[in-house]
Amino acid sequence: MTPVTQALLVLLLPLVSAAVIALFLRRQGGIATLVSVSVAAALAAVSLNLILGGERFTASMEWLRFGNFAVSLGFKFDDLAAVMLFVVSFVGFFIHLFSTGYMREDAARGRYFGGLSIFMFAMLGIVFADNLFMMFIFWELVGFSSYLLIGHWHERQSASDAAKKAFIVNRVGDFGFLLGILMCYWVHGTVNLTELGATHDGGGIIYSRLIPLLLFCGAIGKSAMMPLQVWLPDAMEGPTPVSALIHAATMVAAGIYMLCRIEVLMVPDALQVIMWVGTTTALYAALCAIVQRDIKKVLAYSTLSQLGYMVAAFGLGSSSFELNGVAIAAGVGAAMFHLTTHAFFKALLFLGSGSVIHGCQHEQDIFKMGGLKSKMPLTFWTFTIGVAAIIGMPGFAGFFSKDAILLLALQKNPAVFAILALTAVLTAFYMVRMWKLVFFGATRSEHAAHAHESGFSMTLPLIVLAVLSAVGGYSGIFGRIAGSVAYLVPHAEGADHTTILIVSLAVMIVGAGSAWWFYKSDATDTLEAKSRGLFRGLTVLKESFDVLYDYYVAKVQQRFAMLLNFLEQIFLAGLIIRGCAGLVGLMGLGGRALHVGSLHAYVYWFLFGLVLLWAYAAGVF
Amino acid sequence: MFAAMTPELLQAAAASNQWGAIFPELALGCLALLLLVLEILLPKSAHARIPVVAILGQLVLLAVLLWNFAPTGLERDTFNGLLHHSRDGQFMRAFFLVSSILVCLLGTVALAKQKLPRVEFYHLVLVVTAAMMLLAQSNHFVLLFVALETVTVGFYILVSYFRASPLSLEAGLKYLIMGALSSALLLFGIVLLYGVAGNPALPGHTAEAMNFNALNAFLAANPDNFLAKAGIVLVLAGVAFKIGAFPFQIWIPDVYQGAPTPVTAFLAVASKAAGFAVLLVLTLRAFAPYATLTVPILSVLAAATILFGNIAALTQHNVKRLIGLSGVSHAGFLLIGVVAAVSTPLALGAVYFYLAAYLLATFAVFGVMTHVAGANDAEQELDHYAGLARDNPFLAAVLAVGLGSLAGIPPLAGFMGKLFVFIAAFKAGLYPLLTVAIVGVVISIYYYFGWIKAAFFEAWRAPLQEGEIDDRPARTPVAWPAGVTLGLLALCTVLLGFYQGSFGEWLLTR
Amino acid sequence: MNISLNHYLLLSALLFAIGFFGVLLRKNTLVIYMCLELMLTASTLALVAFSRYNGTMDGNVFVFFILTVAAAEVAVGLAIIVALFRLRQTAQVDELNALKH
Amino acid sequence: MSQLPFDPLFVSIATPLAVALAIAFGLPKRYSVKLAYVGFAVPALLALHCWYHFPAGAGADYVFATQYSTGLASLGISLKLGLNGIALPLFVLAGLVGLAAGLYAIQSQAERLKHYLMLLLIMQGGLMGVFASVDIFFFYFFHELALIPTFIMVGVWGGRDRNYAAMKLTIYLTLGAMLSLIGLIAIYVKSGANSFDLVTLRHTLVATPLAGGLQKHLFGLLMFGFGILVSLWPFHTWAPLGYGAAPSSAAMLHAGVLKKFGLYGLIQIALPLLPLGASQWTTVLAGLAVFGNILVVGFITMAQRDLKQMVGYSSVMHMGYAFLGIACLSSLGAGGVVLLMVAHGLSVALLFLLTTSIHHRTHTFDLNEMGGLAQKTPVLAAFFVAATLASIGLPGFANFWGELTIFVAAWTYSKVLTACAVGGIIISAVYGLRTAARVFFGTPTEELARVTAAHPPADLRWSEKLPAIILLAALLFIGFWPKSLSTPLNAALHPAWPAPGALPLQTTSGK
Amino acid sequence: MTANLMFYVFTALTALGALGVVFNRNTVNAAMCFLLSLVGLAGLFVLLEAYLLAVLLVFVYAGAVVTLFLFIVMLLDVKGGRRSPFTKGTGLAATVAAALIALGLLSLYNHGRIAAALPAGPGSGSSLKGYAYQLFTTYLLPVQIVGFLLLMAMLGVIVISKRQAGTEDGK
Repeated sequence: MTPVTQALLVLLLPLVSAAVIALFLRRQGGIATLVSVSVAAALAAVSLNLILGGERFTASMEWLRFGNFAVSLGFKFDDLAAVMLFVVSFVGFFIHLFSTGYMREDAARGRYFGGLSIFMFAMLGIVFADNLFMMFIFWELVGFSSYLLIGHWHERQSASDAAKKAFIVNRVGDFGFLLGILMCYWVHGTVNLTELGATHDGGGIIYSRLIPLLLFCGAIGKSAMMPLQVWLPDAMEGPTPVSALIHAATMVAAGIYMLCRIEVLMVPDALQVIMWVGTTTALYAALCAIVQRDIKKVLAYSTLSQLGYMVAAFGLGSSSFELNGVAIAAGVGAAMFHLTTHAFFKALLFLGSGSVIHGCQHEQDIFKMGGLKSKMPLTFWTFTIGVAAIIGMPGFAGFFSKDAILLLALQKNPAVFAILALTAVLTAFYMVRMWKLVFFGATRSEHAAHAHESGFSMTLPLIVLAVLSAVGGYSGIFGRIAGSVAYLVPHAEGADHTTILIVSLAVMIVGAGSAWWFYKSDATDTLEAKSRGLFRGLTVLKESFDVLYDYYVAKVQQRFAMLLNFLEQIFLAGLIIRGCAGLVGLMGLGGRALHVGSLHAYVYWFLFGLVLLWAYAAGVF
Repeated sequence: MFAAMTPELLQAAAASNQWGAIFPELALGCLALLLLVLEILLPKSAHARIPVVAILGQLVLLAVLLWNFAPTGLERDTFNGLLHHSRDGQFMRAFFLVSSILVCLLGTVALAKQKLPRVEFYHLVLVVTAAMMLLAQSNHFVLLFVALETVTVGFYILVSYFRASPLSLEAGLKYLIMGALSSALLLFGIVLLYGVAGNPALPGHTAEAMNFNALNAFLAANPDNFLAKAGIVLVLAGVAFKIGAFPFQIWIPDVYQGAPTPVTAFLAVASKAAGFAVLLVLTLRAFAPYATLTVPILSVLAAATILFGNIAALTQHNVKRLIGLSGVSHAGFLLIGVVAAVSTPLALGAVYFYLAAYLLATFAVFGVMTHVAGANDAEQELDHYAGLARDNPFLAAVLAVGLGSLAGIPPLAGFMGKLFVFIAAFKAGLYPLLTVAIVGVVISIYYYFGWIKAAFFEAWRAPLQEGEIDDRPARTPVAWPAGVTLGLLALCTVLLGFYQGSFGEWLLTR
Repeated sequence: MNISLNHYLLLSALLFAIGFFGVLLRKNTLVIYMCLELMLTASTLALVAFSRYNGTMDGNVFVFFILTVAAAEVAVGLAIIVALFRLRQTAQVDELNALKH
Repeated sequence: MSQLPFDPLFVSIATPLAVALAIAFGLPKRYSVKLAYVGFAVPALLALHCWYHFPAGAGADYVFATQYSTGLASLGISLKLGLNGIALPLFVLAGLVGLAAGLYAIQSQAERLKHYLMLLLIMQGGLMGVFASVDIFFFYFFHELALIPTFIMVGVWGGRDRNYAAMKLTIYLTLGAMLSLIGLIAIYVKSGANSFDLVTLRHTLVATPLAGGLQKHLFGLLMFGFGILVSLWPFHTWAPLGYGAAPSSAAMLHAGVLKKFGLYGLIQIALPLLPLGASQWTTVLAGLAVFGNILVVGFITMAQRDLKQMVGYSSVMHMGYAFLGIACLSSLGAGGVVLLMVAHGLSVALLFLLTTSIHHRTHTFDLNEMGGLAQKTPVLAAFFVAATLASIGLPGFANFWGELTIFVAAWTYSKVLTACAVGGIIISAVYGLRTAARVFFGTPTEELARVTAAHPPADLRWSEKLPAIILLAALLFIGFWPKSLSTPLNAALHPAWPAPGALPLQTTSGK
Repeated sequence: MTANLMFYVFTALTALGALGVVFNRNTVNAAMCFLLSLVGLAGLFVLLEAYLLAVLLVFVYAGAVVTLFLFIVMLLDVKGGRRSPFTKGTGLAATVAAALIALGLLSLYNHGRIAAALPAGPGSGSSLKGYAYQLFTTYLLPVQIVGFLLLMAMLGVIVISKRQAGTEDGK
């Protein structure tokens, strides 16, 4: 098989799986699971073959053409795509595997695995896309599959609402994304990623700033940057493996991937904006994570925060980072590096939390857990590796990738560096807080007391991901899959190296230590008890966006809609149309009333007509 | 006196009068007389057959007429220029004959409900028909007047034919007075034209002052003569009464309502068509040089007629008045055609097609009305149609087709008629009139649709409460001749909408 | 002043106008009908005058027809009025308005 | 090309009409229903046949062309049938939606089913004729033929407010039809070609274009005439009302296919024949489309509480995209419009079908009284969500391609308007998903619980599923393989079209 | 001069008679005025040398039509004098109408003058033979039609004024 055929196979296999499940296997959950997982396995194998095979290629075919305008279905498989493909297929497979155990009792398993397959299809489409139109198409499709999977338990009002919210918020981002694509098409004459790199001549100054910013809107929506971050925490209503796959490891990272794809279009001003959006989100989400009680919400905010890191990294480093006098897209390297490691450890953490939730009969409140260390040892140890990775414990994957970002920040913008460092402190704080509350101390609820370790299908993915979280940061691993992308990752030298090392160690210790010290396995939130003001402030901070949006939707948008509807009913359909009809009707009544039945009246009519005619003949008119 | 009748005179009489050219009219007259003779000769029990004779005789005549529809040497004057035969005349002959047959048929249904002399009815219809044929072909004011008066007097009698009904008589009286008034106007107009055209002091004066061709020549020589204008205006007023153009339409609802339903149909179709035939002849031939006078007048009349007819019909509940007022608006559409015909030959064909479609549809509707109406002919309300679709789907379908065609809904013939008129009007550049026409069509949808609604939508009339009496008249069962005729009318309406064939070619190719 | 065609024409028009006015004014159907006849005869006057001054026969012959037609019309009209009177006991037009609206 | 021994276009028009005629002449009910299957299946199959056999190199030419004389040759009217790349997609659309609507109707428990089917068959015949006609007179004629049954069906079989709705529908559509008729007549008369044949007209008008001022008037007539028929804001209020009242099959056929007549007329007739006129109306058209149809109606759609009204309003909103595409005056925009027409036709028909199916199960259209239906009827929910997503332009469904192409085309016309129009995708997502969620997801409301307790709702029956599958399959097929339509469309649009930018946007003088 | 005088006399007779028809409250008197008017008209016909028509007018109109009118008036016993020809409501309308009609006459008087001299020789209407010739050649067809018209009128009068067939005759 040629590499193109392999890529096509990788793309289409999940589609076939989804179609087969949708058409024939809706009620045969077992077979559906089998089909979906084996397809995931197959495509992971083929992808691995593609990635390690070293063949990089482009191929495309026309999908639609009107005159000069053509949309093509094309593959651009380079090292960047390879990294992403690895993340998607590999993490994806293990999450499929995990799901077999996690969703074993779900009646609608068929639908679930069909959704997963559609997601794989859509996500791989983004990975392979060689042009922005195609990327947009799959961009929307991942949104759709996310909608499907968040709303898996649709009978829950909250799940239904969350799915809807995710889709609509993403649409808002896509609005800008699509505009950006359109502008890109008309300014540069193409949206093909390869051609864009070749023909990019900047365009007008407004265009060159606006295009990347509009395209970034897509990333804002998909990667849940501020101010569109609101959907991601709600998306935790979906089954936990979905959160792991879609809302942590892959889909939300697609925004960063997309930014890296269009790196050639970037200009400094736009990058500044992107950087600040990323930085703000990172800090904000970390602050919010501190006050969460729901294990998945903590992870969701942590995901937000880490995505903020990646976006900030991209904004910090792209285009103008010089290493040894050569401009390299260091931001791309740093962002993709963190994306990859984050995919490993965040998927691990989510699956771990899934294992915990599964073990605790779907209890998600961390204050109702505790003492699970002994009950779920495998989960505990893998989870610990994940925590270590995310808080940047030296030697673990997160340490390297986070350091690369901090290094960039240090060199480019001290303010950002400070914020990101603070964020790192907070990250360590909330992760350790959660870790400690879940696994240590006394069990605090009935469910937790009866917790048990999960089955093999669930623990195997945990182990594999734990291994990757531990070693994924070493260039032997990342360099092997990332190829040239790995070279873009900035490496600290000399004084910077020391600074970064010290800072990152310090923030980790401060954050983790304070959390360990602060939370003494209480049944209540210590922070809430000790520092009411701070707690409330953070809660308000977290909720303010939801409140604002809810206010907008319910009070502004809906009332505006009602007002327009009212105006239409009253003025257009009522006053104008019924009015006209009424007027004509009145004239009709009048016309009818003219027939008074009296001969004389009729003779007067004749006289009237005659006078008019005569007058006209006499030249009066 | 007899001495004056020299052989030369007789010869001259024979030479100048070509009776063969008016064989349909003669045949109709003879048939009419035959009916009276039969009434005297046949025993009373056989009197019921006389209408059959009338109808069959006319059918035979129609067949003969159609058989030799385009005789050689058609375009000519006969009877010393009193008549002008043309293909349009042939068309109108057939038109009147068909409507007469249909009226006779409806008459059999309507008169069966009344204890009235029957034979006279058919006699009158036949004579009126013959007179209308001559009217349509007249080329001379004397003949025009005499034929017109024959038609009018015949209608006076026919309208008040249900002499037991005060409404019929009242309608007759109203028609009588308005008709006589309009005749007087027309006559005075003729007199003025005669006086001015024959005046030796004026250039181009003519001895044949009442002949249309001569009048045309005279008017062409005197482009701005007040008396001629006054005459033309008065004649137009007289004709406007016949066709029911604004503001001479005011009599229509009352008379239509009071008249027996078949007579209403006759008035609505044949009398109106006769008016249009005359109007076309006058505007296109006799008054052609005064187009600057006639065209604005007819245009304004057309617009006002369309608007008035439609608006007044909008809230009407009595279906006879409704159809009368809708007929007024149709007159407006036809007037547009007449105006267009002044500059566009195509419009002539359009008017004739419109008339044909109007005939089919109107008789279809009147056929249904005749069956739905009770003995009291004048009170025909929309309410009476409730449930028609359920009780008698055939009648309802015919009604729908007829009304649809009148409303100008494709694929029915009425739409094609309107289309041709519109095309002609557009070719003639009558944009304001087209605007009015569109407004008219849209308004008209309301009441036509309202009628269909009554027959179809409100099919499920609530069952009668105890003690409540169904005020709707009992419907007449549909006998097969009427059924076949109605079916044919509906079918032709549909067919003519889809496929005009040689009929369309014949009418529209000029 | 010599009597000219204009005199006759004007008289005819005057008669016509009076007749018309009568139709407008009177309530009695019989009188209205008389007025209508008056209008017809007004026309005949103009016709005869025109015929005389134009030197053609047609006008005069036309009067023949007009008189005949008028006679027939009168016969039918009076029959209708009589029949209506029989049913409604009135010959006043303002009482004959069962047909309206 | 076609290998059939008969003329597929004529047969596809004549079959439903012939069946309708047979029913009208009193065919017994049993046979009526059986024949109705034939009447609906034949046009669909022939349409697919024509699609499959449509020659790739047809360009702007008409294929499968035939001509029949109807007796109006002197006016230049003849029944000339044919398909070009623009007509083909809509012809197929008519066939498919007709089949779906027909199948749905046959299985429905409508009163007086025979007559219902008869009217639907007449409509179907008319629809096939609209898109197969090369003669613009017959194009109009068939439209009206299809329109009349709509009125009657709304009036007789309609739901709430059927009297008012039928009347309003009739009057509005008559007004629109009259304006467009006058416009068509105007083209006929002013072109001097003495022919209603579109090909002849096009040749004549390309050789000697009409004066710019005249073109402006004529295009205005057609634009508003067709616009009313397609529910251009603010002449749209008939649509939600009418669709709300219409029986499902009538709404499917009207909203799905018949409504496309106006857009098709603008693309196939008005734009190529009156390019200068069009260029003077684009501002108005695009403005009404974007601010009226997309934004205002979009928001109004959000405020709807009635499911059927909501679908009706959303259909009005999506027409805004189509008008915007037309206002671009480019083959790209026109191509997008045709794609959108097909897609919207399929999706809105599907939505109306499913709406009725929902009503059968909930006995209400009020969104506030629904909820959680998906637990009882998962398949229905799946179809409805799919239809909703299709109509809001999710990729993978045909609608996306139409909207995308229109957006791309509109960008060169006006960036601001494009941005507003793209904003519409958010609005449609809001109301679409909200509706789906209200009906199917979450916990059932008390009212619904009561109703479902009384009549336990069954999931989608095959009689409902089959037409839905036909429509959804078509949506997906085009969504995944847009080239199947865009290739002939592109071939037909390009030669007939002035190049983008070739038209001066403000022209006051013509030839 | 005599002719002129006669013209004015007859004119006065005709016009006053006509006015009498319009304004006389009594129907019988109105009919009598009509008769007067017709006599005047006949006189004018004589002045115009249309002797035959003058005779016919007197015979047909005065003799037949007015008699018929009188007969019917008597038959119906209409109390014509019961009310004024003017009623409140119609007064204004009638005045306006009169004014309009007068305006029409005025316009005719102003614009409609015809300058025509009396042709030499006897009037064409004086010859009886001329009528006969015209009626039997040029106007033969109208004569036939008028025959039908009269027959029809006769039938019509019978149909309309017969007693109700169903009610009286039938029983």
